Amino acid sequence: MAKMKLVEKYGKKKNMELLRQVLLIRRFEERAAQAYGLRKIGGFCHLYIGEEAVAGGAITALDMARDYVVAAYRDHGHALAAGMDPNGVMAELYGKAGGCSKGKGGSMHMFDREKHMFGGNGIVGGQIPVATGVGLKIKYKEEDGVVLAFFGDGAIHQGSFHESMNLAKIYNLPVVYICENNHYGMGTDFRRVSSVHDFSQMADAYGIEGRQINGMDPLVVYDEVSQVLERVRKDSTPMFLEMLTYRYKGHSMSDPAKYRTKDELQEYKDQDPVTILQKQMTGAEQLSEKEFEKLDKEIRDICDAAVQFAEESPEPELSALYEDVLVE
Amino acid sequence: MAKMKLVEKYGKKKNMELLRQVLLIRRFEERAAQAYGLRKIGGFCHLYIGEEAVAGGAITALDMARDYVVAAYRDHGHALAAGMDPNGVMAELYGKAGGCSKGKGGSMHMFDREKHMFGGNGIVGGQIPVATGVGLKIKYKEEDGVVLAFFGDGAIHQGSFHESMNLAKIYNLPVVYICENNHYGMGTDFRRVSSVHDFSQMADAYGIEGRQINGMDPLVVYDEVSQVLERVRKDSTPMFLEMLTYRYKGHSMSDPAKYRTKDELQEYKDQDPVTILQKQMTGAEQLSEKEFEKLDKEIRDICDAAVQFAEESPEPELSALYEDVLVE
Amino acid sequence: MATITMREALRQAMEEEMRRDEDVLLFGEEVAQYNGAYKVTQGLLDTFGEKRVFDTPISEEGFTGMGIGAAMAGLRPIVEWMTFNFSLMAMDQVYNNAAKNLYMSGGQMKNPIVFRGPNGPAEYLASQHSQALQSIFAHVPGLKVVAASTPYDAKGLLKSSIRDDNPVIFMEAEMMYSWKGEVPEDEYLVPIGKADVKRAGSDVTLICYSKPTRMVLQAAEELAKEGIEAEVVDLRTIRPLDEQAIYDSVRKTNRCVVVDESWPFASVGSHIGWLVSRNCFDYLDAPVELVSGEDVPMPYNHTLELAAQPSVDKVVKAAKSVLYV
Amino acid sequence: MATITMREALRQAMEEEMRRDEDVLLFGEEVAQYNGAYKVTQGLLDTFGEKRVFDTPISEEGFTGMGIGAAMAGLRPIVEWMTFNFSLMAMDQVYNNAAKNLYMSGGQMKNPIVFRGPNGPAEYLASQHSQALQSIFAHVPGLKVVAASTPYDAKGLLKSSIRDDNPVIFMEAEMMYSWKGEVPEDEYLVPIGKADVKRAGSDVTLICYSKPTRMVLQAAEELAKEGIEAEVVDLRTIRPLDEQAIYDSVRKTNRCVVVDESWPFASVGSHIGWLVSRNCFDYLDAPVELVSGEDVPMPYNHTLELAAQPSVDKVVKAAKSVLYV
Ligand SMILES: Cc1ncc(C[n+]2csc(CCOP(=O)(O)OP(=O)(O)O)c2C)c(N)n1
Ligand SMILES: Cc1ncc(C[n+]2csc(CCOP(=O)(O)OP(=O)(O)O)c2C)c(N)n1
Ligand SMILES: [Mg+2]
Ligand SMILES: [Mg+2]
Repeated sequence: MAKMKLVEKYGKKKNMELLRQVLLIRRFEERAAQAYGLRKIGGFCHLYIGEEAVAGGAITALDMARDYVVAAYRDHGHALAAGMDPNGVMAELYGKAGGCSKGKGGSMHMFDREKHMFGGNGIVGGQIPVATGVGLKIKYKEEDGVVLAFFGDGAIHQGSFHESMNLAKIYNLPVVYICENNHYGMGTDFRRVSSVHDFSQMADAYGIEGRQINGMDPLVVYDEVSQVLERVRKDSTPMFLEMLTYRYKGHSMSDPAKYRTKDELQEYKDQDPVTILQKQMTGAEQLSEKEFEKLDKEIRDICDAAVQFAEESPEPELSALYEDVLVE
Repeated sequence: MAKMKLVEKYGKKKNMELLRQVLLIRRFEERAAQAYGLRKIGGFCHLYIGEEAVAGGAITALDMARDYVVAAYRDHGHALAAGMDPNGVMAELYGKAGGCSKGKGGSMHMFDREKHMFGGNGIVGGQIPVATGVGLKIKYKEEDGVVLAFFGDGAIHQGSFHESMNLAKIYNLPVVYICENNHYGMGTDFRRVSSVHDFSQMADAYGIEGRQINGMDPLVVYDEVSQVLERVRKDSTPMFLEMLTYRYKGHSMSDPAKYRTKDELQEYKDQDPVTILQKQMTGAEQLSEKEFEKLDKEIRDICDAAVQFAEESPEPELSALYEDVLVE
Repeated sequence: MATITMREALRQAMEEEMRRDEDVLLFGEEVAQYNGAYKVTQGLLDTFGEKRVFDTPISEEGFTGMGIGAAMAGLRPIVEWMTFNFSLMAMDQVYNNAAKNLYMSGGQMKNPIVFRGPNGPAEYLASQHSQALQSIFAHVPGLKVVAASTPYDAKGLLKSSIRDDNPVIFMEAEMMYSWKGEVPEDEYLVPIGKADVKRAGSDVTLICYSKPTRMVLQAAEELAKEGIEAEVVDLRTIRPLDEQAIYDSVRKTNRCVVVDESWPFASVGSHIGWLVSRNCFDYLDAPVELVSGEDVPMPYNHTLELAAQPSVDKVVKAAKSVLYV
Repeated sequence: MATITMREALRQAMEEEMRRDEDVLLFGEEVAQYNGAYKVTQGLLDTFGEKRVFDTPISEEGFTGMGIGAAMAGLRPIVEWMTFNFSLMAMDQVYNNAAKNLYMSGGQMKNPIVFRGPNGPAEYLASQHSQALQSIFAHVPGLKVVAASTPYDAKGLLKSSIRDDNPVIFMEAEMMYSWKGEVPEDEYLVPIGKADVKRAGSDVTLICYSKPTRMVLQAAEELAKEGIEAEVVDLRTIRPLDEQAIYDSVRKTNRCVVVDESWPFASVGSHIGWLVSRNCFDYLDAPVELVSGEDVPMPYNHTLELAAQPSVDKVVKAAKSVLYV
């Protein structure tokens, strides 16, 4: 029996939701890049453009009332997909008092306790044990939530990955470890520093099921993660997913990305997550040109509003420097 | 064609050499235990009794002129097998000036730069990257040596193992990673904290060949390691060996080892490395009762001499406290 | 008042807090089935079961971070490091997550977690197993660092630490576990951040904390025999530091010796030496002396090992030197 | 004399030493094909090939230990930590192996290795990426810790560090890489362990090292405008510390301010504050002041970020306070 097309399987409503997610991330990051160019944002700013299908697809499959997201420093997309207010995220990039972390965290440290977005971590691999601990809390409290732990291809060679995978397996923690393999850790092609090139097989070393997934297609990611979530909720067992994806921009705003070819970049732009989903939906007559324009307009307005909010948000008081060091 | 018995394959001379190794470790450790009982030795003293086949068999396969040994803190056996002077090892246990580390290292830190014994490390997993670096030196200098990196079943869940295996593979370093699986990390049965129970499969995660070996039989260990060494010298590639073995005594002198059954202990004593080899050789008419007695006597004398040397060796000068902090 | 060991006092603190709050859990290497490498967690597995008391693999970075994540999500973990020497494996998690989560999140992400275990030299353990690492933890804003010297203080402070919403580094010492002291039957707390004058005196102030305190009190008795009345200030908490208690004493005695097991350079001890020198400048009749561990890795040989540590003799000598006698 | 950047000075030092001794090799994240995250290793791959200059995975603990093992076995690795913030991942290897191998082996196992990279705050990098970690390295016996402030010193000291048979922690700073200074064409070395008086003065001693030195010199100019002549002592090496140079200056000026980017508690700065207080007790006309980083994690917001760091203003204020003006 022929496998039903995913675009039909999930229908217009869900697909629109997905499209909104990936498009919001895309437009938001474009605005962040502009603001960075205007020196409104400083320091490291790691854009997620090209990788939207991963956070967009995976997090859309979550129920953020009971599930959790833990990400690395390339976290704007995860923050938005988790439902964080774009105003707070943009204001955080601006370092303003209205930022989700009061302007004290910046690009790499998006947090929203209420929304279950647990960072945003600037240390490669540092968030993996933390995510494992969030899974421990779920298990301990006998809840049925799941944690998505995102990290890059560069992070997989950190000891924290190895230790966390073993811990999650022996304690049966509901954590899905998602390696966002965008093929580069900064300027390093993962094939140069990885002893195996199919990361999903690394999960075997922990008796954990691993899958390699096309991380450019929002529907594929959404579908795979949805299935995995069911499994994890039922058996409370960790899982490992390698998402094959690509970042269009440099590692951070300051990286000219000379280490890769135009052709390689083009190869992925040809599978652009936004365009793919748009095409799939149009093909299934779920999306007209006008509807897309309307959605895009809506999202651009949201991003404009976010920028305006960030612009207008005040600088933190000097006293904020000494606050939040300890809980009183 | 029937596989030739190992005892015949290697012949009397080599077998005697092996027997001498495992018996020396056995007797030496027995004397160390006595001295500890008499409070001549203090602190942690991790005996190797029961595991002699691993260091004895593996290191006998090395050519210590070009090869290297790096061990954990249960290192007396490795030190002796590497050819270190029993006098210096015993004096080190006594903390005397005549010790291999001038009495400053003690049981966990046996070093002999000349003999290529590079410790002796008290931090679980801490020696694995160090051993990898010794392999880097060999590769860099275009030598044909090999490093044997020994660590316990408890160490395999340290990030240092994961990081080192990947490094050794991507740089093709001549390092044989040997997990001495004696089934317990202190009081913890490895099955309680390990997500997989056949560690050799963990090597796949790094594209490294892994083998599980009977670590109770000196000839099996010697034979397997000899083959692996050829391979590593030829291809300069890392390998991984899990040696199934057992420690008869507690983790350290202070551990009553209540966490295991008498039967389990007996099961391994029935495959005692010294007895096995002795029986194999007697069976092959390579060893008479008298020859064994003679060898044993010789070794007991060596151990007595080591104890006497340690007893007579002076305490370090107080000035030694401030020496060896930095190279002048 | 019952007389119990430090080991038992710590165990009681954990048991009481685990009864009081079911979000408190305990994990680490050998803490459950083996009842702790140093038997501090004796019986807790039997009492609370393996859900709340469990063993970890030897993965310090992993289970330290796991504790932090669990704390961020609402639990109150007690994480035992078998010894602080091994915490070096987990330093990134402590520095970059535990200490900074609250700040980086603009106050959203508290992590109520206690990291405890023995710190400092014991006997015959050589360089890697004899480190007094308080200085590198006390250096970091976002942490609290506690180091008690008696069963009474240890129990009361560990209970306060478990209830604290901040990450607390709770430093014990192998040699102290069998020390005995009086502890009330009724529940009590000892506040974090308050020093305690363990001996009153007017001639010289001896500042210490954790294991050396007992030895410092012995030194004070030695000095008393020579008519020198030393005031012994036990800090109990290193961060936040009870500066007032220190200054009150020094402004009275005008002389100060700091005793600290750790290496001298950039240490808790030398920091206090500077604080006192600066803030009691007009009161000091002599420079502040520091009796620290020697500036060397710890040797295995016992004679050298003892020579590397603060001693009654060294403290007496230092006290006399600031008294110019 | 050519005027070159600190970045180029460091690169020259490595290139010259790699030419001089073929046992010197360089590895770390992005040091080879990318020419360094901060371009300090620019061109070294092309010059020496991938055998001697190569990239590592993001495995700080692993490649740090790999460097130590290689050094024990006879090589002289230069290991770049992309920033010192990430050295926390490798702290066990540094503390327990690099610093202790020689001692634990009774003098057999030297490890000639240099760990280098940028340390301390840059701009807009927030808490995890802005740490000045010198204090936790300087705390440990068995290490040398070097932190230069000019291209001249940086080149001469890095060359000495590479030739040193001990593990050397060589701390740079992202903000300094583009600073320019004069460097002789001919080869030269700057000895480890010798401070340098960067400005002579008789009224007050300002002690500093690494990046803050330039700012301290600016502060000295400000003070000069008010007729206050400050002597600026640039330590250049933190461990071993050139105590004599410090005391010589303070015994002349009788007043001292220490400037240190790191957190104040148990820091290099407060340690020097104690040393000076103790060893210049009879010479000091005022308490030793410390201008340190604020005792908080680094915030992202730039205004707060600047407020968290030592500044010309803060140094001037501190200098005046010890001069009671
Ligand atoms: C422990 C640590 N080492 C090094 C760095 C510097 N660094 C920041 S991002 C990065 C590359 C990470 O690549 P990857 O994990 O693939 O994530 P990506 O940027 O591709 O999303 C490196 C080396 C860091 N932040 N933390
Ligand atoms: C990093 C670290 N954590 C914990 C310890 C304490 N410890 C010493 S030995 C040991 C068990 C190690 O077991 P295994 O690796 O199997 O070696 P074995 O003793 O069985 O030879 C532990 C937990 C240590 N020395 N280092
Ligand atoms: Mg990547
Ligand atoms: Mg074991």
